[in-house]
Amino acid sequence: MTREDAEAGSESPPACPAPLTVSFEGWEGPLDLLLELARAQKVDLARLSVLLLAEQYLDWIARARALDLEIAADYLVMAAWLAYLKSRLLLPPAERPADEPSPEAAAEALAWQLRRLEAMREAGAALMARVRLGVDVWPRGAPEARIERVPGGWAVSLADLIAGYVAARRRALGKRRYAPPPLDLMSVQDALARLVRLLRVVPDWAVLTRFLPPNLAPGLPTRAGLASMLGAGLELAKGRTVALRQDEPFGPIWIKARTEPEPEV
Amino acid sequence: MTDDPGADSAPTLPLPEPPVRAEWLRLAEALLFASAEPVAEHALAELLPEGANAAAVLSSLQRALAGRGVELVRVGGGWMLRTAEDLAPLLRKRFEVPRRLSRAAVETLAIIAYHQPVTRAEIEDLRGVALSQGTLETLIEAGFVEPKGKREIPGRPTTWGTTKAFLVHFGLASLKDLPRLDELKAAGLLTATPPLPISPMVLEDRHHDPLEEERLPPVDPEGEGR
Amino acid sequence: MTDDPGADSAPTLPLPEPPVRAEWLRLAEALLFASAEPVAEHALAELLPEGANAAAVLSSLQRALAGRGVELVRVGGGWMLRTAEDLAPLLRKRFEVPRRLSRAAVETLAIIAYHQPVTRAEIEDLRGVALSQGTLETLIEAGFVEPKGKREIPGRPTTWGTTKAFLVHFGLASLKDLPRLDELKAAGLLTATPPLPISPMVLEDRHHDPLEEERLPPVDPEGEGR
Repeated sequence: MTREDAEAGSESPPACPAPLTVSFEGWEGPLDLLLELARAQKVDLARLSVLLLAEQYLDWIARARALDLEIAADYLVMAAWLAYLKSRLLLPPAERPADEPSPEAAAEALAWQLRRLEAMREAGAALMARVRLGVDVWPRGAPEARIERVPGGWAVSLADLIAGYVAARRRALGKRRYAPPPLDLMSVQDALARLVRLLRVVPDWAVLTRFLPPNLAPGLPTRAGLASMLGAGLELAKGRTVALRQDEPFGPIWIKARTEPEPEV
Repeated sequence: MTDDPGADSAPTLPLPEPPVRAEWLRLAEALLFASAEPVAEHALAELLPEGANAAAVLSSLQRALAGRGVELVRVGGGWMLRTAEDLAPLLRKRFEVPRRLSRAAVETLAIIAYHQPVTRAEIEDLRGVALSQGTLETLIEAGFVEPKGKREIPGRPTTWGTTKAFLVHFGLASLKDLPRLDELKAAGLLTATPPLPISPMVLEDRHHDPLEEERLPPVDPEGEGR
Repeated sequence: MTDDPGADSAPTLPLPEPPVRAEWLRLAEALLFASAEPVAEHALAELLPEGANAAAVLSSLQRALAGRGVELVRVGGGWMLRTAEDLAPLLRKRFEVPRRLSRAAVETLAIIAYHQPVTRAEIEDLRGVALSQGTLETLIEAGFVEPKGKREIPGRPTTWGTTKAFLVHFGLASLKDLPRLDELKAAGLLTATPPLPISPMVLEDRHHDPLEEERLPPVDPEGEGR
């Protein structure tokens, strides 16, 4: 409620200052949000302005921050990367460091990822729009026999087996299924996976604690998360995929992905 | 026909009974085709437009199907389609009917595959319902499951595991090729561990929540038409 | 018809292909009718007398059923009878419709369908977000998705793909019939990895000296590769 429409009166519809309301409800991650913002540009995704998109995203994050919304780390990591990308894109080519790959290539890679996600979304919609069995058309309700021979003489597939396992365990777990996950302490393995995923979009040195998942309860869960993060960081440093540094005793620990060529196969 | 078509819909009008329209026949055919149970006349009538006579539609459909591969018969207070009597033996003779495992059996097999060696009590615990008589036996007969030894706890219950035939059937090189449990977990399963000791309440529960599939008689290829 | 009727059955005979006899149509109708799942052409061929062309019988039956309440369609690698599409509004009153899939589930299903076999990590990479609990589970339970094996990379993650039930549900003859498949392929949108890493790691690294020795030789256009 930062706008003048706060006092505009109750009968007039609230003026919407932006195409998107600031809320994290319903977004399936930063890419999802970016795609929605990209649509707001109302251009073919092939002609998307990534610079404009970066600005839209950063503006959106800024507004979310102003409203004191909790923002998940993934979103902030994306924001950091987009801010970096934006600064590179704004530099005239002549002033760019010579040894730096073009930010346009990175922008195109992002645009491509968005196109791919959009394509999958449209494909999903196209699938759901098909004439579907059990929804639009129905099969024989009282089949008399299975016609095809099944190897082994038993009509049961691995998919049946997995589905059976799922059904059995779901029933046994009963109502607890939708309970929030138990207060698990973050394992080094989890931390490792998270770090690897997030480091792909972090441009530069970042404090290790930024990679902790949001909503970690204070106390033991946070301390355990931090310890696992450090363990994961050390593990990655050992494998030379990241660099770690600490500027002073007890100071924050910084982490950064190292540039390594992809191994050739 | 025992019904008196048109008697209700137009008792006072001298007009002829409305003819059976092709559209109604189509609907009746589709409904009968997709229904798992015999369709009562009134069930068809509910879908037909006002004024259409369900009985007339059914007898018209019956006549239309005469001599075809499928026929319309009256069973147990309703109507159903089935393959023509003369073709049924041919169909059955040519194609052996693969046996199906009941859902309970599939679930039990899955539990054994993932948790082996596992005792009967543990299977019940993991499934959340009691194991009905015969489920384990079916799996043993099928050759999917075999005893693996005894658990060294009071009563020394038998533990069960999967056989080589199990691996062959599912095209697995080894049990390691089953999707891993942590991957299933990541798919949203096993998010909470159940209370492991079998509590009386868990056992009680099955009375309220019977598994229909444990009650269904096995598919009997000779049994239809009864 | 993509099939070549008669090519196998009578390659050398100059006689015209035998016409489709009413008896064969009956048999085909009964066979298809008895099954709730797609029937392969060869399954019908086994049942028909020597010299009868299963493909011709099937297409003849398909024509014969056009406009009826039940129609013959090609799905899941075989042929299957199902109710006519236009009757859906009426039949929905009688038959329960399954629950809608969530947006995440539809998106995940599409990714699995178009990118299979695909690992969980690859799905997450594509969507840019961790797969939430239950999404994959929902698809497994619906019978649309099944494990397809393991990817031979560290950790041997399970790969996922679609099932025959998926094809049947969506009325697809095969995976080649996925909507817009060719278009997406031509646009390069189905490649496993992006042509360029979005990763900014390639953009920076100014704090260290660039690690010359870690550069790949092929980067050098004058290199020994040519």
